[in-house]
Amino acid sequence: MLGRIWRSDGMWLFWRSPAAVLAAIVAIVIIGGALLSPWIVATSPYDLASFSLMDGLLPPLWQGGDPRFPLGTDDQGRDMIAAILFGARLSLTIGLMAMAIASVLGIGLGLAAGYFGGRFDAIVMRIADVQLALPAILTALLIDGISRGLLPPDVQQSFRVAVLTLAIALSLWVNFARTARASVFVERNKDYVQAAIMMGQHPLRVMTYHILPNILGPLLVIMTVDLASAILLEATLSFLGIGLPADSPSLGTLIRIGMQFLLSGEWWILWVPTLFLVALVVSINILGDFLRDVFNPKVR
Amino acid sequence: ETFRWASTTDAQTMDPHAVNSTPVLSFLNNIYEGLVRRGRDMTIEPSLAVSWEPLFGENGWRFNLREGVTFQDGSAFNAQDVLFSYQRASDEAADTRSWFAPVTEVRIVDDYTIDFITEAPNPLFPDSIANFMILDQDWAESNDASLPARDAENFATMNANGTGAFALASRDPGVETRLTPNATWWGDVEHNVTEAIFTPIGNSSTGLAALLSGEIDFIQPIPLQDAEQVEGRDGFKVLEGEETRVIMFGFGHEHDALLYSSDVTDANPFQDSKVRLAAAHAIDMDAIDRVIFRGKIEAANQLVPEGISGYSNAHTNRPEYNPERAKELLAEAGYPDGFSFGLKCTNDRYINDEALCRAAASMFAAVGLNAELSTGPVRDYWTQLREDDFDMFLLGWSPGTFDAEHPIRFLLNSQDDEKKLGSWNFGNYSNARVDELLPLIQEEIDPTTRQTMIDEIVEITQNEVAYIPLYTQPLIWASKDNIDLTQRADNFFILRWVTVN
Amino acid sequence: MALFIFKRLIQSVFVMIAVAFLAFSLFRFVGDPVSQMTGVETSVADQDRLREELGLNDPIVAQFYRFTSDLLHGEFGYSYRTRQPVASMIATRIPATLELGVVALLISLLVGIPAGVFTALRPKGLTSQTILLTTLVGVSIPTFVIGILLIFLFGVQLGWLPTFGRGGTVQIGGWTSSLFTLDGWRSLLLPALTLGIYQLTLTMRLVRAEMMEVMQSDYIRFATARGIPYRSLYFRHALANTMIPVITIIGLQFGGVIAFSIVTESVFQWPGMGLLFLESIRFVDIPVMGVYLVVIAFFFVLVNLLVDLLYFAIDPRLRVKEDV
Amino acid sequence: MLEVSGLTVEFPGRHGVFTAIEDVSLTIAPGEIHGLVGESGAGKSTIGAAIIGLLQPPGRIAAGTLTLDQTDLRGLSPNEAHNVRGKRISMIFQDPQTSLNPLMTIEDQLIETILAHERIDASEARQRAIDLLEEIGIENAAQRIRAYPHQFSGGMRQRVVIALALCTNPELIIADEPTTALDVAVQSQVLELIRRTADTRGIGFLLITHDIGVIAQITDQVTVLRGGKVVETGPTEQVLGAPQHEYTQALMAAVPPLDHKMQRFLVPESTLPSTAQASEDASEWLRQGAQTLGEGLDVTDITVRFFGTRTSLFKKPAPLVALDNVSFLVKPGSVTGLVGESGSGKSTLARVISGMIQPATGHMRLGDEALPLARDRGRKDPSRRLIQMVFQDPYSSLNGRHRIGAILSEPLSLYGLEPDAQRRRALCAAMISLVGLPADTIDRYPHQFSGGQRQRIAVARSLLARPRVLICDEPTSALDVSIQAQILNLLKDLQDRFGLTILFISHNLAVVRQMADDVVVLKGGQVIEASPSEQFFENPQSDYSKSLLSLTPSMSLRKPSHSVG
Ligand SMILES: Nc1ncnc2c1ncn2[C@@H]1O[C@H](COP(=O)(O)OP(=O)(O)OP(=O)(O)O)[C@@H](O)[C@H]1O
Ligand SMILES: Nc1ncnc2c1ncn2[C@@H]1O[C@H](COP(=O)(O)OP(=O)(O)OP(=O)(O)O)[C@@H](O)[C@H]1O
Ligand SMILES: [Mg+2]
Ligand SMILES: [Mg+2]
Repeated sequence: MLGRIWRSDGMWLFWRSPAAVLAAIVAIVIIGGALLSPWIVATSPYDLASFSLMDGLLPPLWQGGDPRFPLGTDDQGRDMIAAILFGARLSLTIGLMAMAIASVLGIGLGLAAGYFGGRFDAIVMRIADVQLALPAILTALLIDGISRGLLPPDVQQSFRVAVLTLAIALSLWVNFARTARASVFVERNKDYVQAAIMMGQHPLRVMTYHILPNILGPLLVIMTVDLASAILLEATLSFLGIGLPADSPSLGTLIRIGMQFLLSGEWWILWVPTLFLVALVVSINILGDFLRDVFNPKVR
Repeated sequence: ETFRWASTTDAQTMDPHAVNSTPVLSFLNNIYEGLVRRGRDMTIEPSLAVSWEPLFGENGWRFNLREGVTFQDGSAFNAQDVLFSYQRASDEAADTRSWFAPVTEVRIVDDYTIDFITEAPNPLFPDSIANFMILDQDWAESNDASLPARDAENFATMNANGTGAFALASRDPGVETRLTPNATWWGDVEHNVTEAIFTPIGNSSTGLAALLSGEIDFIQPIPLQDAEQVEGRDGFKVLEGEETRVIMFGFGHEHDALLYSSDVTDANPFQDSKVRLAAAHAIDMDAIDRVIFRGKIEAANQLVPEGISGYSNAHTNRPEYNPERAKELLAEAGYPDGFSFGLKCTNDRYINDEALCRAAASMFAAVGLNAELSTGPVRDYWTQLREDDFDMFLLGWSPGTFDAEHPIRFLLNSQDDEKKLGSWNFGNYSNARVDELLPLIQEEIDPTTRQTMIDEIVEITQNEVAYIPLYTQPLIWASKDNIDLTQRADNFFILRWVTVN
Repeated sequence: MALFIFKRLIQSVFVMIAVAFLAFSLFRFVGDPVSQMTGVETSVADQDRLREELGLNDPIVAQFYRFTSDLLHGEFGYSYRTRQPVASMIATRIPATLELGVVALLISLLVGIPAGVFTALRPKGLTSQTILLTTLVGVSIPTFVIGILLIFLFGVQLGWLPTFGRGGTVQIGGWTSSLFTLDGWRSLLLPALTLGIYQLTLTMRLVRAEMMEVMQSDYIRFATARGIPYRSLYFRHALANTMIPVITIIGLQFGGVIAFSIVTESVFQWPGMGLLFLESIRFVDIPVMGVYLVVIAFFFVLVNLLVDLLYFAIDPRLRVKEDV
Repeated sequence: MLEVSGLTVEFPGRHGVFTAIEDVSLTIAPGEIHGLVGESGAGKSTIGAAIIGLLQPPGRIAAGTLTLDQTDLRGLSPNEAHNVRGKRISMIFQDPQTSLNPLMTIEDQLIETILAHERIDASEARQRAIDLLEEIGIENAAQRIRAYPHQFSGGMRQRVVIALALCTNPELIIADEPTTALDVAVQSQVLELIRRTADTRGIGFLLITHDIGVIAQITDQVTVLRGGKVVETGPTEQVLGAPQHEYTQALMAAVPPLDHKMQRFLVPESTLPSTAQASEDASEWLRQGAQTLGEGLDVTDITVRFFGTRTSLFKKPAPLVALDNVSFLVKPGSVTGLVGESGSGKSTLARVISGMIQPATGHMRLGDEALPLARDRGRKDPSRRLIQMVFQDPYSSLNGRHRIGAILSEPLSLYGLEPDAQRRRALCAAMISLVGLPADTIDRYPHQFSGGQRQRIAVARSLLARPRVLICDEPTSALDVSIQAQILNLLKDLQDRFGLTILFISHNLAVVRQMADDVVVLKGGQVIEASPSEQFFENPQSDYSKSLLSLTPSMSLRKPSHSVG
């Protein structure tokens, strides 16, 4: 399988597209750094005892900072590098999980809606309308509230990430559902699907084994784009105060906190995570564009 | 001169009795007046009452009213308006009702004399009604606004008719409110404002930008970390002061077990005063001051700041930063390795509240107190605290009466719903001696005796570490250079003290 | 056609009721309105009484029933926070949000579509790559950061544009508009740009992708083979055929515009519905939040309907068959 | 007029440079129709695209000259080249469905094209457009010109496309398979139109097709292309009448004749080397499943109605009767041909039998058992296995994401025919060799095969279900003659050896003649005629059958009616 991918046209095109290669390198560095952050950085921003307020607000090295903190520290004395790496880890976790939930939910519903059509389709699409009419921030509030109502207090804090993830996922699934549904409408009438149905295969198998792999192309593209959106959405929700608590340093939270220092001279607290986020989002988007071109040989 | 200013929130209503909150009272102080008012230094001075004295032979106070005062619509002011306003402000529908809890009766003596009868001797009563604003009875009644609006609108929510130095010219809630000077005001005009325009700007960076671009003349407050920037710019200045609000940590004294602990689930270590003291010793106020508050705060040692009446000059020590001592105390209390617990904080209520709690959590962690920090907006914070959903919590308290009795009544007395005591004592700190002293303090006329009793309470609560007082919250306002104004410690902005040069 | 519209309207009522219900179940979790309505000194007993008066102790279903039946009777209730009638509060804020949203959308279309066409026709050109990358960076920075940056750049540093609010407005009937004064436009520019950049990027990339695909289609090849002038080829033949998906997405993104207008309005202190909503959340102003959501759902349904009608206008294949 | 010499076209790609066209030369005189034949992928379309300058990227002309009268087409700047397009050279693309801009009326497209090349006013252009439409046989053109493309039928659209190519009075028109998508009646009209315009207007045509019948019918000159190289070229009667090159000869042999039934086709390459042991295993396995002849199929009174989209609030849309009381009988172990023009209901009938469409009335029998209608046919109904179908389009009937092995073993596991995975694989391999494909096929993916190969895989898949009835819905219409011949041979062999019952659907009467024992003719959803094959072709009963037979292009060469000048 891997070998097939490696030898595929996509790979060949990839090496011929400098933008895609560059974006992939950036993405891999960021994602790798984020995944390995616990092993890369000495002090975890989660370990409250490991940093000291006395180190707070140190500028980056080239502005005369402390060699222990090459990119400076924030207002709590946390190393910015540690903060952004762990932040990216959290952001990516939320983004990936949200995207995974959204895609499973959305593709599932979209597949079924497109496959069965009729009333089921109408119901799913009206639910999608309701979802679209509720801005993400409201969905976030809703889920947040419900979880607070249902969960015992001592686990709530640890569920904040899950709650946020779910909220973001819920505001993203419609994209998947609509795209999947539209693709299924096209695919359903193709002969290979007809053949499978005619043979008496189970609808579930027809949907997942036969149709799904064939409509994955556009969905993959949405996935990359939505991964970026999810990360940004998390930042925005944090800004509006429905996101993560300040001691869970997602990139969004870091930027939100950094905003307080926009003018006060400690520019790095805002700009380090912001530029990091920009690099991540841009590279994911470029890869998404590239994927779209691969999956759509017509526009190559 | 036209004067434009901004603050983070709009006054919710123009009805002076509907909501007892700083934004409303501060704003309406420019339009309405009370019997007494506070001067620049917070002292009580005559306003619509020229003088007042305790009643003889009866518990209560007599107010001698100012003659010749007219409301902004031209009708005359007299004792009838005061009685009416009292009835309105103490109605069930009014949020200012608590001010009048001790009052049993109000009697008009003549057109310009009125008596407030209280249950017991009440030396602080005039202080406690500095924000009790007087409406015109005819105006209110003829506009169907005899009672404050509760769940619906009435005429007084959007319109105002006071005796104050400024009159309401136009109002677009949440967007813009304009005031013009009251030409018939009785007092000496110190300001030179011809029109004042107020805009709420919720986002502090936007507000700062508005000031720096010259679109507004004054903003209250600005983020503390930006003060230096503003000061450094030509043409702008920063006003810094101390608010009367003390920020503190509170404990769940009453809880039998920790709610948020991963290791100690069958007991509440905070019931041991040694543990509470350990927590106090773990806090490095200097570092917090330097990094988070940029040197703009004063450490606090009691629940009221210095300068407030009743402040105990005899007990000004606070537990010093001493992590070693903290660890020892924890070991003595039986927790040599510390324990984990839940710390609840707001993130939009006090200045840098979230940063403070994060720093505190990190300091606690350094001695083994592993705080599980949870921060959230204030909109459901009080509900959580009321439901005892905390192990330790952050609280800021500003004494509404500017007297030490206020926090004792609300924060230190045992919870007692009937007598309406201890209503913000979420952890239900309880000490029989404190409960016993409070009524005595409330009734004591002689200042020295009273101070002795307050000193005793301060001593008890310091020894028992009922709360960990942290610091007095700073007030940071900013304006253009050419504006002269007065920053009052209750964070009220009084327009009649503004001059535009 | 009439049937279609009728059907959609019926469905939209259900959408709105569902939104109302969701919204409603949400309110009980947002916080306690009473503790936001009263001062510190208000006694617990007084708070409880107020809660009872507001009907907050009733079962959620009863509250929802009251809310919807009031709505259906045209009663929108009173704000807990300001005690004003919600209907008029929202009504006075609608123009600001709509003007902001529409101008943002217009910017995104007027810039996004030509840019999309351009980048599709010269996919490898330096200018195209620059445009693509810049807008991508533009959308990767969170809206609230962009907003503040623009304010400081144009408002404070350069002093060209106002930093907050709507500036000079003109009252036309019940509609307060900032579209008729220079000052109003100056105030509108930055927020509209902030709100529009995301839409712009989206529109541009979508037009680009669709354009590249349509340019490969048989009818474009055939038109090329007939020697149709390039301008007509690109704009008349190709662009028109990209419009169906573009309009679909723009319609869908209306929800996005509204959601992000919450952030934009708060950054620019733009007195629209979003700002009102944000304040309402802060003060747990349930009636305002409820009506806001229903109004938004209504707009959303309306826009969706318009989009579907636009389909008919653009694509003759969807029109009712008529004999020619 | 047009002179192409030494044309070489290359597509640089991942695996180096692919030479699609190598050293091709041809000339076209005014009024001449030059046919270009060759199997799929031979490079026919590429030549057309190269002439008009619209090679798909990354294609490029590597060598050769292209001159139109005095103009060197290769030397033109992009803008000059664009000016030549339409004005002097027009091109007709293969598919009329997609060649017209769906959002513009026929009128707009015609007028725009005319105005792009001539300085006349709009009303004049409009008149020209209407005249042109009348000329190519669209009645009531003044009114119908306001229609959108989707409001026209396929044949009408193809005529509009031709009108668009003609409206600027070009010197040369390149027509890329202009009739492939049309049924015989429309096809003959279009061909006639092309011949007429060539004769009356003196326009030169390059007619690309893979239908030898079409070539025979109207071209003056013909060039046979194979693998990008010219195999043979010359006057039509010479090349087709006395083919010199063996490929041309093979091509001619593969054309199914209408006038007699052949035992087997002579195919250009020997394709059925299935003498191996493997294919014997497969045959053996199939024989185990089929002790008897295939089952007969009895279709009675089938009616199918489709409801169109509702257009009015008050009126129910009129139903479209796709099948109207259709009854016929397929004898066990025989081949029944189902013919009829496009839209006559052939595929609908196939789908009714295979249980995909619920008919409004009627019932069916399979052998001795009742065959449940779609809604009543359970997923586990035995007929699901017994009836198998081979689809028209070999490109979409195989799931592109699965390996051939997985595709083939699906029926085996689904119907529980072979529980052991190892044996399943072996069986698939055996079947692959039975249909004449190399052994490594089962580990590859569908896209790695040609249309003909894919169709073989599709046949193999249906055989693996051990069916008794095979429905073939136009199994060769997407394939060129030589590959068609291979598939037809394969089906004949299988039918002979395993006694399958086959329902063979096609609109190509010549093909049906080669395959069928009986013929059923459908028109507008009704059975017009049902008779034994020989009787049908020798002595058709209905007028409709007669006209169908007469319109089918045959190999009879047209008489050169004009002198080449
Ligand atoms: N854009 C392209 N990129 C790479 N190769 C191409 C491209 N277009 C065509 N080819 C190759 O050029 C060869 C000739 O293709 P062409 O379309 O001219 O064949 P054709 O004779 O028209 O076939 P058909 O009868 O199927 O239309 C084929 O092998 C094809 O794979
Ligand atoms: N799902 C459907 N809904 C509505 N009409 C349909 C549907 N399927 C087929 N039809 C109509 O039924 C008629 C018969 O169609 P069918 O596909 O059976 O024709 P056919 O003989 O197979 O034609 P062709 O040779 O073009 O494949 C046509 O008019 C077609 O438009
Ligand atoms: Mg071709
Ligand atoms: Mg068919």
